Amino acid sequence: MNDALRLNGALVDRARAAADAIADDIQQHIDEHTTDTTERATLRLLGIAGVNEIDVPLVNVVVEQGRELLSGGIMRPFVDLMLRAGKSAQQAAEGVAAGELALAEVPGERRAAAEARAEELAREGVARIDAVRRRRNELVAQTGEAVKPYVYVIVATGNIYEDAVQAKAAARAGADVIAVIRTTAQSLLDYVPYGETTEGFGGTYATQENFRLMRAALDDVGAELGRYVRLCNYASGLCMPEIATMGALERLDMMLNDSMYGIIFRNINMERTFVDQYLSRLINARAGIIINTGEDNYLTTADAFEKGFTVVSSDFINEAFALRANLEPWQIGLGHAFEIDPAKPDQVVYQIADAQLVRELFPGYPLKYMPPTKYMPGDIFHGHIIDGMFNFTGIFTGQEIMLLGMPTEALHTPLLQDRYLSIKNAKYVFEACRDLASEVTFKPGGMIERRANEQLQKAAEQLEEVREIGLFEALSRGMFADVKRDPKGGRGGEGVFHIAADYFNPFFAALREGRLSGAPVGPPPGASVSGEEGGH
Amino acid sequence: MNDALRLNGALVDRARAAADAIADDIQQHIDEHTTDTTERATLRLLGIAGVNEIDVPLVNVVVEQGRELLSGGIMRPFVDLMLRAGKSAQQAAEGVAAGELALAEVPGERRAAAEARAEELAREGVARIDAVRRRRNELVAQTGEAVKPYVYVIVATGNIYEDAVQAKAAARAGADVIAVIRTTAQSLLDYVPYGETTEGFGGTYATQENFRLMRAALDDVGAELGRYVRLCNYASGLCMPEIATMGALERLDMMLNDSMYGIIFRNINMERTFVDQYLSRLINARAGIIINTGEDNYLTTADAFEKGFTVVSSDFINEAFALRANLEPWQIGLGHAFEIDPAKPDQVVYQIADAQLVRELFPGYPLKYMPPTKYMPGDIFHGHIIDGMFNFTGIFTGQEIMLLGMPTEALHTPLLQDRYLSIKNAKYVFEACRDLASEVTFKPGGMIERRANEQLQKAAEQLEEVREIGLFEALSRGMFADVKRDPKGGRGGEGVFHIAADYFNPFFAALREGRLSGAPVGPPPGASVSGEEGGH
Amino acid sequence: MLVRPYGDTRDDGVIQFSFTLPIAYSIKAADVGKQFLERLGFHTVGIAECKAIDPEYTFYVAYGRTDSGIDPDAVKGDYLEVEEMDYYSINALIKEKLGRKLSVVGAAIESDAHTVGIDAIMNMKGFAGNYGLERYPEMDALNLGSQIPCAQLLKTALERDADAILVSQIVTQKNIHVQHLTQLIELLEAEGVRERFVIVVGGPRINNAFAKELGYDAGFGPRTTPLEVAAFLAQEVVRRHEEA
Amino acid sequence: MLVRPYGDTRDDGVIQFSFTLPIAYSIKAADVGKQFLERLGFHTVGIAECKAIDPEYTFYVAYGRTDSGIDPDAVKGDYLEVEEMDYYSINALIKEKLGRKLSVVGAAIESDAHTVGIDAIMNMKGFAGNYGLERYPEMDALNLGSQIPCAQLLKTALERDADAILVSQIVTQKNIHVQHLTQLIELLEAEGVRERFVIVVGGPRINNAFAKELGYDAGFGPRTTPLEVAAFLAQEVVRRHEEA
Ligand code: B12
Ligand code: B12
Ligand SMILES: Cc1ncc(COP(=O)(O)O)c(C=O)c1O
Ligand SMILES: Cc1ncc(COP(=O)(O)O)c(C=O)c1O
Repeated sequence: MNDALRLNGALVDRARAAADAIADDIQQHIDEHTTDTTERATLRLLGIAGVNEIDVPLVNVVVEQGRELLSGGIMRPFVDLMLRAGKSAQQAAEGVAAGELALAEVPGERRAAAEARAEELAREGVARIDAVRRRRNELVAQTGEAVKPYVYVIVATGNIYEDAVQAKAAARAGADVIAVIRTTAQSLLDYVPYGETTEGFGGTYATQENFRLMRAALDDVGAELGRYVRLCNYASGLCMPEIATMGALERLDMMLNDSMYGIIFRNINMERTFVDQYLSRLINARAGIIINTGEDNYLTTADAFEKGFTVVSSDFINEAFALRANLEPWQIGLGHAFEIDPAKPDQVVYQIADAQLVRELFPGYPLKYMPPTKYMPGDIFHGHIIDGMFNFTGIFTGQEIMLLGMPTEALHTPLLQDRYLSIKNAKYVFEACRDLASEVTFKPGGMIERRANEQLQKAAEQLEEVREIGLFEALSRGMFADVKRDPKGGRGGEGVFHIAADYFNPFFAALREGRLSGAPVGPPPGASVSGEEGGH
Repeated sequence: MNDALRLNGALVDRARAAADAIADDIQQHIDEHTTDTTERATLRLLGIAGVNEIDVPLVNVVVEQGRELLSGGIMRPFVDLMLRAGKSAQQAAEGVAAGELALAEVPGERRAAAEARAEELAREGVARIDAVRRRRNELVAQTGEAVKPYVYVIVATGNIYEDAVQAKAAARAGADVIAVIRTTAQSLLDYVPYGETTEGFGGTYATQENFRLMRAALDDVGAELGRYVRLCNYASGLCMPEIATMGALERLDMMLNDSMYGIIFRNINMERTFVDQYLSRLINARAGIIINTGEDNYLTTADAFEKGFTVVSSDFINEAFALRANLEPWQIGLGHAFEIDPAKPDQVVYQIADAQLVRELFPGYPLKYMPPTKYMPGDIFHGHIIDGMFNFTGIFTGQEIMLLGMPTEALHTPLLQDRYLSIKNAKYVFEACRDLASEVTFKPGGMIERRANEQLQKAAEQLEEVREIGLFEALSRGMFADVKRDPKGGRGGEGVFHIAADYFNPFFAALREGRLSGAPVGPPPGASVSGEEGGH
Repeated sequence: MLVRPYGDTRDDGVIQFSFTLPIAYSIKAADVGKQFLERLGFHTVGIAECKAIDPEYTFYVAYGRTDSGIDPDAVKGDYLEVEEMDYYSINALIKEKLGRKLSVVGAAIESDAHTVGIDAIMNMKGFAGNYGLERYPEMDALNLGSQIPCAQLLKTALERDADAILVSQIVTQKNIHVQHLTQLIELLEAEGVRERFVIVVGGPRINNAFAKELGYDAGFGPRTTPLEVAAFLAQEVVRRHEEA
Repeated sequence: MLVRPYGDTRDDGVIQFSFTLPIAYSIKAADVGKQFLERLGFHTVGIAECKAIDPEYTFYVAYGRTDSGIDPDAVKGDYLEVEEMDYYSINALIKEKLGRKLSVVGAAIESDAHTVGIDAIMNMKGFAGNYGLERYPEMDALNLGSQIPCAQLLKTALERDADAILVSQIVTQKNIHVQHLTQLIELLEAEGVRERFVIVVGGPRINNAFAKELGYDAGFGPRTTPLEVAAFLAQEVVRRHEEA
């Protein structure tokens, strides 16, 4: 049923043109600024890890020490230090942390050497990312590729070992993507915690070690099942590009990575967020990671029926930023959601209209369709049914990444059995209705087509208004999610730096050079598994 | 989406012609026979009720006593006895039971008087039925009419008082039809138990007093809700016409009443069943009762995917018998079911094809769509989802009577909360998807249309084969439900009598004379309720 | 070792409940539900749903935790142990060791009209891709069908000099199956022929321990395959034959 | 009078369960589940589903019965009793009895970023067709929004000389809400200003009894309407004003 709606093509063009102009405008701001986390990410790309004796990550220590130098970028003084001390990046960072080494302005005569070495190191850093990406391609080819829609579930116990147990169980039950939800408020930490963790609130800390542990668990279970199981986390919050780096190195496959979520839902400074999202996305692009944007969240604070069009306009904006950060369409998992009040007559009919619209506006994009959350009841039996209709709408409109709803959504992060039940729900509905969409056509001029075109029109008009007033102003007026944000307010504003004329960061170029392209390709799931049956 | 499938009209005509011929053939057999329960029903129509001191119903006592006379019909000798003794029908029956009065062959000279009086009494009996039907019409007009599809649920505690509690709760939750399931094996009793009952196995005895108690409960709750709540039971088994009589007198609104169910699923003698179904349906027709046929059961013993077409051919046969028994189309609730194995890919797509086919073959008939039962799992959460897809298929294909599935189908007869959850499931799905069908059209030549035409073709061919070999032979070959029955075997064969040339039963004519017509009409639910809100 | 329910952390003891209390909904209703579960010994009770489903009934969905556990190793039961065999080896065993066909009679007894289960075990076409007993060349299997009175079943078994009797019981409401199953055993004992047959019962609410309690030789539960039954019958009848 | 769960017959005591045991599925698994529930005090246990959802975890759906009951009249709790009032009479009450605007400050505190609940109570547009506190002409309501540290909330409340503080807590995982809520009360007490404010907490897992235990003046649970909160605030602030 692709291209089944007769959409007004002129509106699509208007919307996209406006989004382009909006992104171009912000891109200027981006190009003129850096942030502390951007610089820390740069150091991580050099391979620096670890924390000092009071658990502050070395990259924070170094950037803090070099705070005065940031407008020129951390790379030049840091590589200069490495050269001066004859140390590796890690050793140099440890030296700084130990108070033995100190960053300093790089005098003219040492600049060329430092920059040359930095460029080399940047290429090496990017090569490490490429190697990880190649490894993913190999593994997918070897292990087998899931059938779409991907079944995406979360784990969120707070304990990475419990998470691993549950992630494996979920994969065995049919999950294709495991997202490890972060602990409440990690997004507001201005550093990335270190090491394995076993305590969290409503989620598990995103740390590089936790990434590694979960990656290993999923590789194991993927081999058992003959189906590569994807890992997802959040390049979001105050440390977007750093987490993107960690993800690129630990072979995450997906990242929640939105250009505006932090602003709207975490009250993070907007000048900062736009800058941060850029490097994080360049890294994700390079790493072959699929990003997921967060428009679904809008419909938890604003009404999904009235404000559904804001999801569409924001998808155009996120697309424009993503393309500017070198992401390929197959990597751009724009978000949308099933959040119309179930009490509304014809709720599913309207959800179909909205979902089909997004599907047709972004062909070839792995859209991420989010389940009902706001109106999920305490009655888990009934919630399971609403999730069933979400699953139906997803398969009927050709969504590719289905984040599954849990019957206990209104209660707690999922129990082991909740996930099992949800996956069974989705797998049944997907298989039982797989070919329905290709069996029917939408009535021309019917309520579905009309709703879709109305939404498109409102989105185009909103985008044109945003182009007029600028995105900062639009955010301050609460045009998305009914949430208003002060352009100068929010957390992390102190970490934004106007760059100097001689700002130097070779990663921006290196990440774009000699880019690998295309999605991993693998045989159907299970095809390459040896004799005995894995799982149950 | 009515008439959405391009069905092969020639096949429809062939199927209907064959079914007509099949029914005509059997109608001959019917016209040449009577049965003990037919005669007992006749007595009940005269107003006889009650049991003797060992709980044998008076009508059984009388018919037993008059066994030798049955080929001439019980009416003449019984009315003659009334005249002779100067007693009312009830008194005369009591007299027989007490051994004080005895039936006898009616000599020529008393025949005319007896017959004349019998004809009068038959008209009075039918007038009682008409009065009940008029009362239904009034009540529906006063109270309010449900919105289709009707939500139909069962109660089955064994205790009529618990049943009433649960029926009211179900009505308040949204049920439009309450069926009181009968206790296991009542269908094999060759009499109808008497009085209120509080013990049963997997169901509650169908007795006239139980009918009355439940009717009163539903009238109460209907008034509270401003929506007439329908009552259903089973004119099925060894006492089909007697139960139809009881239902006609106690204002039941629906009856499971199939021309072949007893043969196939209860191993009741087929010569008997065809005769019994005839009078039972004449009564239902007169009473304005909607009948439900039992084709759903075929798919519990035969495979629904392979043998789905037998439902269609049997629907044609049931239709032909129903029309011959004076039922109007709005009264003919042909049965079909959602029983394809949920593990089958595209299960729902095939179910849509099958359900849409039946919908289009019998326009204007209040089809009864039965939920999944055979493949319902012990996992009640998952069962609830399968029921959700059944509800979806029902609303999508325009079914009018939806018997709701219960999450605990594989376990036990419904708990109070099971029914509540099921109704919530159905109401949600119906409202959320109400207009989807009118928004889409089926792809010409697609798998849905192909499946529907294939099923139709197989049904037409099967019906032509049945016409060839006769329905008795077809049943003996197991052509329906994969169950084979011996034409001479099965229970109750001893109660079948070839009628004599002077067989006399004025009810057959009286039931057809001056027939009321048309379905009750009422305002939308709740329209006529006074100020305060009923229910919760 | 004791195990406890696992919600999302080992030993958290989480259990989900749903139930209906015959009380009118009121502001206290949630606490009535909570305290009720606490009385039953659960803690950290959370009432997820508390809703009037009728003026006099309130429906609950709840979660709670228990500190109790169970040692799975301490659970000893009467589990049917049948050596796994395939179709060919079963036929071969009968042919070789019994030297004649193994005769089986089966039925859904008394008021029970559910035949799909017994059909799945006995009829040609079988179940889940598994042939039914009728297909076994070394068996002589007769399925009497539904609602067969105990006396008729016994009569047929005696007439055919059956080795085994298979009984199906699906309806269990008010324990009617216990009544029927007991009736059959009592009849066999009264007639002094209990020992002549291997007697097996099956159905979705049957298990081996329960069947043994009622005096049967074996019980089969949901999703039984004909193969399992055939293997048991062959092994058991041969064993008895050899012992005799 | 004791009431017991109602399945389909008064006093049948039927409860539905689901849970997961950390054991590998085996032929005994159903009995492990059954005996586990029996240990917890249930009888007539039926295991409806018993399924390996992982090599080391088995999922159960079950039904069982209890003979225990609860006397609803014996359940005494700390239920918030607020006289029902409408929008106009609330405003009138404040105007008349307080003689000035009632000042309220609200926030989702500490790490909690869920604002939809507090917004529903405080913002103009309100909830379920019910105006939020901002709309009340006789109230001066300020909603600080999400993730507000306790200290900041207190500072604002003092600055505005607020009559009432409204706190929202949605995330309850590992009882983090208890931690946050306790922190606020301790801060108020440490500063010696606890008595200056009517302090109210709300959220889907909050109830009045729980709020009182933690030292709050009132607690509001799921589906609270702004009207209920406004009525409580007006009555309570006026009461204190008159007492003082
Ligand atoms: C099909 C069906 C019917 C059909 C039966 C047709 C037929 N010829 O069998 C019809 C429509 C006639 C019917 C009627 C009734 N049914 Co019915 N029916 C069912 C249904 C939907 C499916 C049963 C089935 O076929 N399962 C598939 C087979 C393959 O599984 P199985 O029976 O478990 O068999 C397997 C094992 O148990 C085992 N097994 C079974 N028997 C034997 C025997 C031996 C020797 C061995 C070794 C193994 C074995 O092996 C089999 C293969 O693995 C169930 C609900 C459900 N989903 O289970 C209700 C159900 C069984 N029915 C029920 C009831 C109450 C009735 C009625 C009494 C309702 C009424 N009052 O009218 C009637 C009357 C029946 C009567 N007198 O017995 C209840 C029983 C409740 C209870 N626990 O007591 C159920 C659970 C529905 C419900 N939720 O209320 N029913
Ligand atoms: C919307 C939502 C979000 C949005 C919040 C947007 C926003 N600005 O509020 C976003 C997407 C940002 C979000 C994020 C997270 N969420 Co969230 N979220 C939800 C969701 C879907 C709906 C909540 C909601 O808006 N309900 C509607 C409102 C109207 O209802 P309410 O809050 O109950 O409020 C009413 C009453 O409780 C009361 N009330 C509430 N507050 C107050 C205060 C006062 C003073 C009074 C009088 C009354 C009152 O009145 C209100 C109106 O009746 C719920 C699931 C659910 N369906 O409940 C999960 C849920 C609350 N979230 C959850 C989690 C874990 C998170 C995260 C921590 C996940 C993560 N690790 O990233 C994050 C981080 C959030 C954080 N730091 O706090 C869990 C909490 C589990 C638990 N019990 O601890 C839930 C239950 C989902 C789940 N099943 O896991 N979430
Ligand atoms: C883009 C994005 N980032 C992050 C999150 C999660 O929140 P947190 O910032 O607390 O990790 C979400 C949640 O939905 C999201 O959509
Ligand atoms: C036509 C018909 N009669 C009767 C029944 C019920 O069975 P019993 O004969 O036991 O009442 C059914 C059950 O589905 C049926 O379809």
